[in-house]
Amino acid sequence: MNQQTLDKRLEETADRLIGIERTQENRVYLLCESENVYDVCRFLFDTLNLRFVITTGVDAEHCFEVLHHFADDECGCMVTVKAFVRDRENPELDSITPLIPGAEWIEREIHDILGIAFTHHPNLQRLILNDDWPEGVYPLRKEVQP
Amino acid sequence: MMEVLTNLFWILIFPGFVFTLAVGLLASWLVRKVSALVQYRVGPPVYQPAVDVMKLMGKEILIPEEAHRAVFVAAPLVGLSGVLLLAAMLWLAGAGVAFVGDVIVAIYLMVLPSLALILGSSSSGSPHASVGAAREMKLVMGYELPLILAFIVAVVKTAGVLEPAEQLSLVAIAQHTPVASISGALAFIVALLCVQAKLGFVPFDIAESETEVASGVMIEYSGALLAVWKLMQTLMLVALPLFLVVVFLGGVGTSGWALGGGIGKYVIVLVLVILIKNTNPRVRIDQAMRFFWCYCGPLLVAAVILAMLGNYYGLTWL
Amino acid sequence: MNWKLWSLKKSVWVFHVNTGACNNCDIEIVNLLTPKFDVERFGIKLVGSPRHADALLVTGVGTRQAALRLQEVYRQTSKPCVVFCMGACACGTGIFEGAYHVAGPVDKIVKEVDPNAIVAYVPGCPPKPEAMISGVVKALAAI
Amino acid sequence: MKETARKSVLAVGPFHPLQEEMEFFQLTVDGETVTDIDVRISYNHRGIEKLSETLQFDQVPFLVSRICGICSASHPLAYVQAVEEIAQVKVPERALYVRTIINELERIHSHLLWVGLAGHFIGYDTVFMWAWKYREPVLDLLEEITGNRNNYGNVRIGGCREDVPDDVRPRILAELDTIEKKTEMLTKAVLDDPVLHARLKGVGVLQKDAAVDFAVTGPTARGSGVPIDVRHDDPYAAYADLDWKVISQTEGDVFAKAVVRLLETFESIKMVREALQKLPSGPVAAEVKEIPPGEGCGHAEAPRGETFHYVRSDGGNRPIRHKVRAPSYVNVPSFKASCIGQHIADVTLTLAAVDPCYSCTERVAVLDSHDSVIHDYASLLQLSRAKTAQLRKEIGTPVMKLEDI
Repeated sequence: MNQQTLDKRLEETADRLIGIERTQENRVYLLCESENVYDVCRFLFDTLNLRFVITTGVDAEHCFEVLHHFADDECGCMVTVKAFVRDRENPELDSITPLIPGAEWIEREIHDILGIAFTHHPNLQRLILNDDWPEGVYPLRKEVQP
Repeated sequence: MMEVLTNLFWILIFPGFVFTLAVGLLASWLVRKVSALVQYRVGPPVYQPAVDVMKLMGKEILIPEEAHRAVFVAAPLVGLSGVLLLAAMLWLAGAGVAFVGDVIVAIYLMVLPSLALILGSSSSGSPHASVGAAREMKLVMGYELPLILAFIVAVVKTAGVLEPAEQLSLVAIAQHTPVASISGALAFIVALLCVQAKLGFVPFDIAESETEVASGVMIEYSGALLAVWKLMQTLMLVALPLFLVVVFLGGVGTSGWALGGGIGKYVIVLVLVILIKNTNPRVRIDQAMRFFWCYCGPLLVAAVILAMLGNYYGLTWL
Repeated sequence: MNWKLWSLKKSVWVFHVNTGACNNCDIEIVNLLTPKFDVERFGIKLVGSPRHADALLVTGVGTRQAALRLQEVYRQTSKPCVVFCMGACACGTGIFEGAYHVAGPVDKIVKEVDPNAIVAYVPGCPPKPEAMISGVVKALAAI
Repeated sequence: MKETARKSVLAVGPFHPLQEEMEFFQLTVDGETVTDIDVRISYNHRGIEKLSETLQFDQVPFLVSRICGICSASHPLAYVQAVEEIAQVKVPERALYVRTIINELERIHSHLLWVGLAGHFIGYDTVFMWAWKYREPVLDLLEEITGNRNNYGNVRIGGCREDVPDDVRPRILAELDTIEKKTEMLTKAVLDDPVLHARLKGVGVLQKDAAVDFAVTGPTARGSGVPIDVRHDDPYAAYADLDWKVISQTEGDVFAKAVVRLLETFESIKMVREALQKLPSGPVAAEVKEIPPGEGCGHAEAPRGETFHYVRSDGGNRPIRHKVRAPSYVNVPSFKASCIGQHIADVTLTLAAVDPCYSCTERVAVLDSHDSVIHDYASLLQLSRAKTAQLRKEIGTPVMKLEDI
């Protein structure tokens, strides 16, 4: 699937997105609300069968952003689904681990360091922080100094 | 009074503790050096085993709380005394001083170190040591039967030639070389493998505290107690091959040629042990058991029958 | 110099502890065993349990999770023993200075347990195998 | 921490003396087969992502090359490519070639390290000693080019710090020939040794769809019939104009992964030779004034798989977010698919097949159903080696004579 067909297929998800950005010929960003992240990811993973790379959690002062990165290995294009989690008090997002087992660890890590709760995640225990790390302190949030 | 002094001297200094220890340290250095050379490495200097033991003497002894103190401390000493007695007896046998039935005593003394190892590690309370102790027990059960069978073959072989009174004395057996017959040779090979297991060398070092892996029987020992264990192992490195030499290869004389021949035989047995150590990967515990019971057992029973037939018909080569 | 020290210098039994390293130093330590650098000729041997060890080769920055285990291992080694901080991370948290999950350099962690522990430092990221050997030799000479 | 053998067995004992890193695998077993695997990491968590927010853009490559000791060339390269994407920097030709040479040399010594390690796990200690012996010249070469055996710190935004000096070139070519000869012998020994075939074939199989589900990359994926390779799919540095091919197998067992790694080493040697010949002249770095606000993803093919870096900048001189993903982060969880149902004697080998930064496979404890330790790392290692010994007896040993390796 070369770049053009990929772009055409990505247009199909336009109705569930806020917008599509493109910083470079083979770097596409799909911006969407946190409700329909799961459907967009399922479309990318199951129908277009892109490879799941990783998820990045970002604390962008006014809201949290969760970026699911996918890669299309035929044309070397990186497609990132950028979800905005507006609610800062108890941020929530549906987990994609039931869809992609590989995402289990990274979602647990983001829960540890950013405090974003992933709903229907198989086992959302602590992964990366040590056993006696105080509950409720999320090191990657802006207000926490290193 | 002089009698007591000379005996003390015999046991503690000349052929006894100090001399055997020196030979043992030299032998263990040889083992380490050859293994290193096989891997293109330079290997330790000559005095290395001696310095290891000296250093351990100077170290602090840590005894875990859950360990039973008395047993924990006593076990290595028991093991050491066992091997010490065995070594002394063998040298004396070489020098003609012996008592009837000392082969049986020797076999008992040989089991003492392994029992001490099991006792010590299971009393130390660490889950790893108890896993190691369990494996050592299985190993002991594995090689005891073939070892005793091998000695029965030797005794039977020499019985034909000796009067009943002397049949079980080491000195008498030392005069003859049972290995010169088929059954004797078979018994010797199996006894050699049992000694390999008793010394805790690869391929049977399953329970031994490997330098490279964490669990092992001696995991909880430190300082002087660990030094005693190491002493025991170096002494065993002398006593066991010497035992094989005395029983199978016609013993060590005290003068001129006989002494030279005896030392030569000891070195040959040592080289055999090193060779086996360096050419085989480690064997699993149940495989070792199967090897000892299913292969060595019947083989030796056949050897015993052969030896008896040989005596009955007077064919010494059988 | 009594015989105890002399023998300690001639036969150093080493136990390796990794408290959160990028395992560059760990691989350099393993390189010491390979034919090119072979430390067995100095009597240095790798042993399987802290009980048998005279020296602790500590690599890594001492993350909070690993710090407790390091203290436990130090308590279990039979004294007298030397703690070798291998690599910049162990000497002073190296490039990971100020990270939230780091419990401080190795010598601070060990000194909490035993203030007068003997600590030797081998800087370098990763320290060359030759540097490690000369570090061990110098430390032993200084005891 | 003398927790007895109840739930989590963390007796201080299994600090494996040779090596250990801070991943603790807890396998529950019934009888001889593994039923479940649980991993406890975080011993090695050093908070790199938070730290890199406190460093300036061109300080981060030094931090990032200390993530994993043996792939310390691909992390900085992936990061630098992400930032160059934001700043739209045109990297000079020669710098691309120098980056390729260093990355491929690192792949050679990392794969040799793995071959030695795999030999160690199944009891071929001589292979372990020799593989690591023939790895030393590659480290010396890298030391000559970049000044350090690993952690090269040679990559910076816009190009490279040091150039490959011309007088080193002939030595590199000569050294490559000896390495190629020795690797050929190692490959011959590994590929046509019947005991190794029996020992590695059909062990720790990772099916193709499991490989896709767990999003594994690198030789772990290529060994399971998923021919993905960042150098070929999204060519960076000078990989586009070097001719080489992606090696992949379909069986997905440990043997396939060993074959992929060994043949890849030859491809890397070929690439370094070609890159040295085609090395264009010219500057090695381009000047970069400042980084505009924006975000960029950079990825590179490390010896173990794809390293991925995401950088976001707000125009200042520090990244406001820097996400790092090492290949083992996705390769290690795939044990759930490849380890369960395996015989415990093959566990250490299956863990090693993913080649997680060398030492993660050391921290293993096997619990039986009521959680008492029946095997720790030591006995697992023995089980694995004993199985080789047993196979060796059955098939007879093709004695690897000293001189032919």
